Order: sequence, then C-alpha cells, then structure tokens
Amino acid sequence: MTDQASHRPEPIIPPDAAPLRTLTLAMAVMCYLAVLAAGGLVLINRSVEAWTGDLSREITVQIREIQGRNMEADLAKAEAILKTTPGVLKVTVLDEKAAIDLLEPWIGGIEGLEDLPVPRLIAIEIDPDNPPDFTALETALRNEVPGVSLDTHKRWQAELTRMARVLTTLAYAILVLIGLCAIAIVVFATRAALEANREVVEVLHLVGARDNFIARQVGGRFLRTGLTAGIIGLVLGILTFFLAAGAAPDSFAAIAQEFLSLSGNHLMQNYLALAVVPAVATLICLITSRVTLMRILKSLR
Amino acid sequence: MTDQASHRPEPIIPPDAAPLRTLTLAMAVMCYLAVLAAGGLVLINRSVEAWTGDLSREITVQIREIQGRNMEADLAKAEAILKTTPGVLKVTVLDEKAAIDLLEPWIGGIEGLEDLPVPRLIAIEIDPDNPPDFTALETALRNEVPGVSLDTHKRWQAELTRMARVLTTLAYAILVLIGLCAIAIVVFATRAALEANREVVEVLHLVGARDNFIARQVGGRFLRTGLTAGIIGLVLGILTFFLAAGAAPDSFAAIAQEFLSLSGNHLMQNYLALAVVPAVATLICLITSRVTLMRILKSLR
Amino acid sequence: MVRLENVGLRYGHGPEILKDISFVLAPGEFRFLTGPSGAGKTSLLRLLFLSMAPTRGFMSVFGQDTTQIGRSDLPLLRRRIGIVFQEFRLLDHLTTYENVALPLRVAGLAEEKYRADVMELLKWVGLAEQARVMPQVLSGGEKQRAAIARAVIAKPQLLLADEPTGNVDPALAKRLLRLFLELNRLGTTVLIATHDVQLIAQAKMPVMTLDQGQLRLAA
Amino acid sequence: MVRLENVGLRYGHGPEILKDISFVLAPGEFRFLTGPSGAGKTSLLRLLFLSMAPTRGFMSVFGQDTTQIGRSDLPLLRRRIGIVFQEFRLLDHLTTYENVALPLRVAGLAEEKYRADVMELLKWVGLAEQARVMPQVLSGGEKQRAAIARAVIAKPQLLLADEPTGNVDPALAKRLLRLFLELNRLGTTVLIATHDVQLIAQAKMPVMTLDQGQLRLAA
Ligand SMILES: Nc1ncnc2c1ncn2[C@@H]1O[C@H](COP(=O)(O)OP(=O)(O)OP(=O)(O)O)[C@@H](O)[C@H]1O
Ligand SMILES: Nc1ncnc2c1ncn2[C@@H]1O[C@H](COP(=O)(O)OP(=O)(O)OP(=O)(O)O)[C@@H](O)[C@H]1O
Ligand SMILES: [Mg+2]
Ligand SMILES: [Mg+2]
Repeated sequence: MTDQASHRPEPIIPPDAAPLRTLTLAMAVMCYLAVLAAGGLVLINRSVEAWTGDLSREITVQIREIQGRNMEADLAKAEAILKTTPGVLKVTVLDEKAAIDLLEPWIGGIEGLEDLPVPRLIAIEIDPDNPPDFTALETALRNEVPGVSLDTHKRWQAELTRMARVLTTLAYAILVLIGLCAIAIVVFATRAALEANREVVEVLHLVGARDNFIARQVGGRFLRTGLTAGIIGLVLGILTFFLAAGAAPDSFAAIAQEFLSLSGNHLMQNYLALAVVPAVATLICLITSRVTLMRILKSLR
Repeated sequence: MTDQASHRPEPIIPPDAAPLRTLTLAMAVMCYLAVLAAGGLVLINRSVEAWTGDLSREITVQIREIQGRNMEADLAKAEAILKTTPGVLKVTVLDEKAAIDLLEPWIGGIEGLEDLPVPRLIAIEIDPDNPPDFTALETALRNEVPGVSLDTHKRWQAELTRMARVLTTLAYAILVLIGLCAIAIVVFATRAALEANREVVEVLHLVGARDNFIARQVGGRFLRTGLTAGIIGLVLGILTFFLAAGAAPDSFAAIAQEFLSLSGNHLMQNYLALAVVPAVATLICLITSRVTLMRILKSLR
Repeated sequence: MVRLENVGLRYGHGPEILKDISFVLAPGEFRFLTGPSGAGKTSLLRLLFLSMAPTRGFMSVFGQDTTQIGRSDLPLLRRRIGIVFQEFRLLDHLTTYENVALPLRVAGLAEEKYRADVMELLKWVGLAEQARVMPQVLSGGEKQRAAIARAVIAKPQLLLADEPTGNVDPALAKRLLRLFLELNRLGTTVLIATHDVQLIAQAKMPVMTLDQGQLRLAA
Repeated sequence: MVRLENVGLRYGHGPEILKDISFVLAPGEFRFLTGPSGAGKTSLLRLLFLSMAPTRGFMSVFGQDTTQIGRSDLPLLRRRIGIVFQEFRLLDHLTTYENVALPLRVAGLAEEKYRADVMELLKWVGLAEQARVMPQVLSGGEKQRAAIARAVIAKPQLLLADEPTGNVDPALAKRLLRLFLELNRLGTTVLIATHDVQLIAQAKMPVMTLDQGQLRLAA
C-alpha cells in the first residue's frame, strides 16, 4: 500500500476530458488548414518570383536593318558591348534563320520572306540578383548601333505581376479568414475545456491554492495541448504538401520540392513561416485559458 | 407557486452547456469554410466555362494570297458562305490595314511590309450554344477559296482547359480536405457535448426512460444546434462572397455577381450546391450524437 | 416480489463484496437494511434496481429471473421501482418541480395530469417554497427530500431508499418515515438502507444487517 | 478566533436566511451547530470559511475583520481552516490518497514529507485499502471519511465540518468524533454542523441551534 506514494503525482488538471480532446482536435485541424494556407501563400509568392525571375533573366536585343549599315558589324559591336556589361551572364547572337523561325507562326504565309530585311536578334541572359542598368545599356548600344532596341519583356512582367497580386491577395484573404476562424474555434474550445474543469479549479481554490499555483497547473496543461495539436497540424500540413507536390503540375512540383527540400536559400524563411502557425495557436490557447481561468477565479471567494 | 406549472417544461437536454456552444461555433466555422470552398469551386467552374465560351465564340478565317487569285473576290465568297452557315452570328471582314496592324508588334521593324502580300482575316462570332460544324465549314470554304484556313483557337482552348482542370482539381482537393476536417471536428465536438450531458442521459435511463425517448430529446437538441450552426455558416459564407465580389478583379466580379444574383439559369444549381453544406453537417452531427448516445446507453443497465 | 438465492457480487477482480446473500421480500413488506459503512448496502440496492447483475447466484424481481431481463425490458420495470440514490442524482438544469415530475414526464404523462400531485407531494416534504429553484441552491436536506419525492411520485410497487435521512433533522426524518409507511400501507414494498438507529427504532419493522458480505435478519 | 456581531445573510433578493447572528468562538473551543434542515447551517459555515460575505453585521476570523480580507489573502487563511463539505467535493480524477494530500501539495510540500502522515490518517479513518482508488468507486461513507481526512490532514487551526457523519454507521461516527476531539485537544477550534443527536450526546460539548434565522446557545 505504501509503495503507491512513490508514483509521480497525478496532474491536477485531468488530461483526458472530452472537451480537452475536442480542443486538441480542433486546434490540430485549424493549424493544419492554416499551415496549408500559409504554405500556399509562400508557394504562390515563390512561383511568381520564379516566373518573373525567368522572364527578367532573359532579354532580347533587336537590331533593325538600316540602309547603309553593315548588319554583321553592328551585331558584333552590340555583342562586344553586351559582353562587357556587368550583370550580363551570356550573350547569344541568333542567326538570320533563327530570327525568321521566330516570326514563322505570325507571317508564315508570306512569300519571299527570306529576301526581306528581317530584324536580327541577340538573346541575353542576365543575373537576376544584379541586373544591368537597362536605360544606360540601351543608350550605350544606341550610340554605336542606331537600329537597336531592347525588349525587356516589361509588358509581360506587368501582366504577370498583376495576376500574382490577385493570387497573393486571395491567398492572404483566405489565410486571414482561416486565421480568424481558428482563433474563434480555439477560444471557444479552450473555454469549454476549462469550464469542464471548473470544479477542479474551485476545489483547488477552496483548499488554499494560490491563483498562481492554479494558473501554473492550467497553463501547463493547455501549453501541452496547444503544442501537441499545433505540431500535429504542422506535420500533417507539410505531409500534405509533399503529397500535393507529387501530384501537381511539373512547374509547381519543382517549386514545391525546392520549398520543402532541406536545402535552398529560402529554407529558414519557409519553415519559419509555417512554424509560426502552431506557435500562434498555442499562444491563443494559453491566453484564452488564462483569461477564462482568471474570470473563474475572480468569481470565487 | 402553482402557476409555475403552466410554463412550458424545460428541455430535458440543457441547451447552453459550454461544449454545446463550442459545437455550434465549430460547426458554423467549418460550414463557413466548406461553403467558401464549395462556392469557390462553382465560381472556378463558371469562370472556366465563361472563358472558354468567349474563346469559342470568336473564330478567325485567314486567307492567304495565292498567285493568280483575286483576294477581294475570295473574301466576298468566304463571307457569303459564312453568312449562310447556321450558328454564325456575325461576320466581319478586316481590311488590309487591320491585318497589318495585327502583325505590327511582331514584324514592326520590317520595311516595305505594306507592299508584301499579307494574309487577310475575317473575324466571326458564333453561337456558343449551337456552334457550326467546323470541319464541314472548312471543307466548304476550301472548295471555293483555296488559300483559306480556320483558326478555332483550339490550342488556346486546350491550354485553358488544362489550367482549368488543375484549378478545379485543386479546389476539389481543398473541398475534400475541409470536408474531412469538418467531419472530424463535428464528430469530436458532438461527442464532447454529449459526454457533458452523460449524467442527464444516465438519470433519464434510471427513472425509466426508453432509449427512443432519450434519443428523441438528444436528437432534437443536436438537430437544432446543427441547423443553427449550418445556417450561420452558410449565411456568412454567402456574405463573404458578396464582399469578395465587390473587391475582386472585374471579370471575376461579374461572374460572382451572376452567381449570387437571384436570377440566371445556374441559380438553383449554385444555391443547392451551397445548401448541401449545412445539410451534410447537420446530418453528421445527428449521426454522431446518435452513435455516441447509443454507446452510452448500451454501457448502462 | 424480490428473491435472492446465494447471490455473490464482486467489482472487477476485487474481493467479493456480497457473499451468499439469500432473502425474500414479499409484496407489501417493509424492511430496513443496515450495516457498517462499506458493507455493500448500496451495492445490494443496485442489484435490486437491476443496474448491475450479480456475479453468481439466482435473483428474481417481480417474479422475473433477472438473467432473462433484456435491456429493452428495463424502462418498464424501472417505472415500477422508485429509488432514492445516496448521492441524490438530481438534474441541475431542471427545477425541483421538474426533477420530481421527471419519472412521470418520462412515462409520457401530460403535465396537466400530474401538476397537482407533484405540488402536493412537494408540500408534504416541505419543498413547496423551493418548487421553482434549481437543485444547486438547495440545502443538503432539501436535495435529499427532492430525491425522495422523485422516488415516490409515481407510487412505485417497490421502493428502494439509500440513506434517505442522512441529511435531515430527526423531526423531518420522522415525517419522511411516515411517508414511507403510508406508501407501504397502500401496497408498496419498501426497503430502506440506513445507519439511522433512531429511525429503525421508531418504525418497528424488520431489519436486515449486512456485515462482511453476509446478511443477517432480525425482527 | 471567530466573532460575529449582528450578522445577517440573504441570497440575492430572497428572504433573510440568517438574522442577527452573534457569537464568539474562542481558540480551542469545540461546538456543535444544529437546527432543522434548511435552517442555514451550511450558509453559516460558508461565512466562516470566507467563501461568502455577510449582507450585514460585523464578522472577524483569526482576529481579522472579514471586510478587510482581500482575495489574495484568502489562500493563506484557508490553509489555517479545514472544511468538510456536505457534498464532499472530492476530485474524481485523483486517487483517495491524492485527494487527502491535496491541501499539503497545494501548500507546496514535497511528497516525501507528507506521505507517511497521509497513509496513517487514511488508516485511522479506515481507508487504507482504498488509498489508490478513485472516489467514484467509494461508498458514501468512504467518500465522507476521505473528505474528513482531507479537512484535518494539515492540522488546521479552525475545523468546520458540515454533517460529517451523515453517511457512516454509529460505531464509525464515534471513531470520527474521537478524531475531532483529539484534534481539538491539540489546539484546533472545532465547529460541527450536524443533525446527529447521538453524536452530540456522546461529545458533551456546547450546542448552538439555528432556527428561523436565529441562533440559540445551549450547554
Ligand atoms: N464501482 C465500484 N467499483 C469497485 N468497488 C466498488 C464500487 N462501488 C463500491 N465499491 C466498493 O464496494 C464496497 C461496498 O460499497 P457500497 O457502496 O455498497 O457500501 P455501502 O454499504 O453502501 O456503504 P456506505 O454505508 O458507506 O454507503 C466498498 O468498499 C466500495 O469501495
Ligand atoms: N446559493 C443559494 N442561493 C439561494 N438560496 C440558497 C442558496 N444556498 C442555500 N440557499 C437556501 O438557503 C436556505 C438555507 O440553506 P443551508 O444550506 O444553509 O441550510 P442547512 O441548514 O445547511 O440545511 P441542511 O441541514 O438541509 O443541509 C435553504 O432554504 C436554501 O434553499
Ligand atoms: Mg452506500
Ligand atoms: Mg447543509
């Protein structure tokens, strides 16, 4: 009989009450949804970045035939200037055939196109992290080669950026919505869980427990519940991403892979963004339980 | 004292227990999210329909210059054929300038383009509900005008359809996820709410209540809870759509408006799709409470 | 009415609480059940109330072998038994009036039919003033009286009462005893588990004593 | 130790339950409080336990005017008062041992220090066998003894007991009375609300009687 006392004492707030289990599940689910939304947001941001990156990584220089100038010489001059420009990684002069091929779909039916003075193109790959000064570059080129023009895909980029803005706004809106819902559910479930333990709180108070003592017991219980639920939601969320990455279209999958891989320069940022979710959820849970507890305690004498 | 008896008797299952309030909120939130997802799904479907509708409403006929034929005569012939084709609503022959303008961005720098034999275009608007037979039309045109080709935007449509499939798959996946989460939360919250009333169920059983009587009391309570919560979620969801429609990009807003307006041929379908959400949620709530109740009752003698 | 033959009872794998209990309760009898705390009085009443089955032995209630009684038969049998639980088991969200009326409501009676009866009984046990309040504001003795009122309101054929006077003063206990005796006079078989020697002395009715799992009958 | 002067108490807008109650409880005194069911004994104990404030009159506990006692002072004062609630108020998810040890645990004592004391007290009240079980499987009398053990484990300066023998047999009641008397001999002031005339007769201690809100003291 006496050996029973050698056990670790039972937690004063019982861990397995039905409302506490509901709280755990509700929090896990809301964290899961929030992680999905937050992850989706990061993914969309990264996708947009990647697309616009691809676009801004490639620009085209076009040289129009001008009476009295030697096209090949102009091309060589432009190539030389481009090669010495900081921020330009690779310069490829497309030959006449390549230029005509690019036009083919649009004016394919025109006879005698081969004999026409078709503009020539130079494809340039630039360093997206350290792009050259486009206006300065254009002026420099123009001084040497009059028929030159620079296509920086500005219009495309504007279009894409607009779409990206809509998408991210939508993702933010959904994140905010889910966040608000999560807060509401966690607040209610926490209150219900604590109300279910009201008798325990009352008896503790009546046998002479200080408010701090009770708050520690309650806080500990809800901290554990919150963290457990938050982490379950987080892990399930990341798992869902992995599964989705497998099933998604290629371009998306690649980004998802990079996003989730344990390397890459966005790693910390990505995972921090997700880890915020359970942390915030736990915090809400703690604050709510504390506020509710204090209200219960204040109502006692 | 005796007049007290003239009041309506209290409900046997108390209506205001904390877990029941949590259940109401949790259900309302999950219904809200599900309504958002379901509505989003319908919206995406309708948007895709509208886009592809726009595209298939406009097709282009291109006539290439062929040595020895009179372009204007060919255009007139083609126009005549098109105008008599059932399903074609409007035929517009674009003049040479319009055709060149369309090419401008692509071959703008080419000198002497005006003198070149540029293909001519006829823009056609067709009835999307009753489109003409494209292959028959093309054969008919070809017989009269050799240089003709029909651009039905097939490639674009394929592209769009692919994108739409990805979007709808995503929306379905999210709907399924939210649905599963909703079921899990409702199941848990219902159980917690009923567990909180276990003493009531036990006492009813002990004073000689039949299982059916208890089930009726419990079912009534949970039916009311489920319906209330479901309808709150539904109403909030529709409200959110209205708000979003106001803030969204124009094309989306138009569809959202149509979707929500109390007219339009998709009306019943749209609203039925949304109304399914609270109905299903209430059903889950009822089934869970019934199963839980029966388990409690079986454990009693 | 009630017959037990060599009944034994244990909870889980614990010791045997009741050992070889045999007795008969004839219709219209009035008996006390006494014995030290933890002797198994409440457990025996649970057996008679059919909310537990004995681990061994034969037992019949209302002439029915209890092993033959299915779950679906319980409600109708329970309506013929009134019980006062030691912990009262009142419903906290119903008024005293509604708690007392519960067995009638559950049996499907219309409120108009039982309203007057319930109010009269409440008056008899001294709870007329408290008819509209919830049990949590009742005093210990008031709760106990409400529990007794709920047990007797349906004029059961068998009344089981577990320590029904533990929280009331001697004068009130005497009054409640009169209620039980009156009910008995009208035909109800009564079994009262109690520690109250005064009550037993006043009633002058046979006493069964439980001790160490064995039952002894004294006149 | 305790002083009341013209204390009155009402719940909400109800009638006055206690009217002009005045008495003094000197350190080391032992008194009974009796009176019919619903007279206000539990309410008076609630006042002394500081869980309610009187609606009028002056009241002091441990020499402190109760109107001057803030919420933050309550825990330390409560640790000097032991109370047996009429409804026991044991925690269902803790074992009997842990329930009894709760006041010590709450006061911050290490388990090694109180383990032996708790086990000895459990033995004294006859619950050694039940130390490891949860209260819901205890019999009524066993719960009551656990509640008593919890009230006295910390050797309080003031012991308030509400109907502490309502669910135990007379022999056990006598044993519990010995516990209270022993505690009183060691310096604890004791006030026991009870209906048990035998208990009062055995103890030969002063009795206060509450009736219709008025207090009467008899030797
Ligand atoms: N559900 C249970 N599981 C295990 N043991 C139990 C259970 N209920 C009661 N017991 C044990 O059975 C014994 C008899 O309990 P019971 O409640 O029948 O006693 P009692 O005669 O009613 O006592 P009291 O007069 O104190 O109410 C006690 O020792 C108790 O601890
Ligand atoms: N919280 C409350 N609110 C309103 N009225 C209450 C409350 N608690 C008790 N009462 C009423 O106050 C009166 C006295 O109650 P109290 O519990 O003090 O009686 P008691 O002397 O302990 O009776 P008993 O011997 O039956 O336990 C009772 O009529 C009761 O209904
Ligand atoms: Mg008992
Ligand atoms: Mg009392």
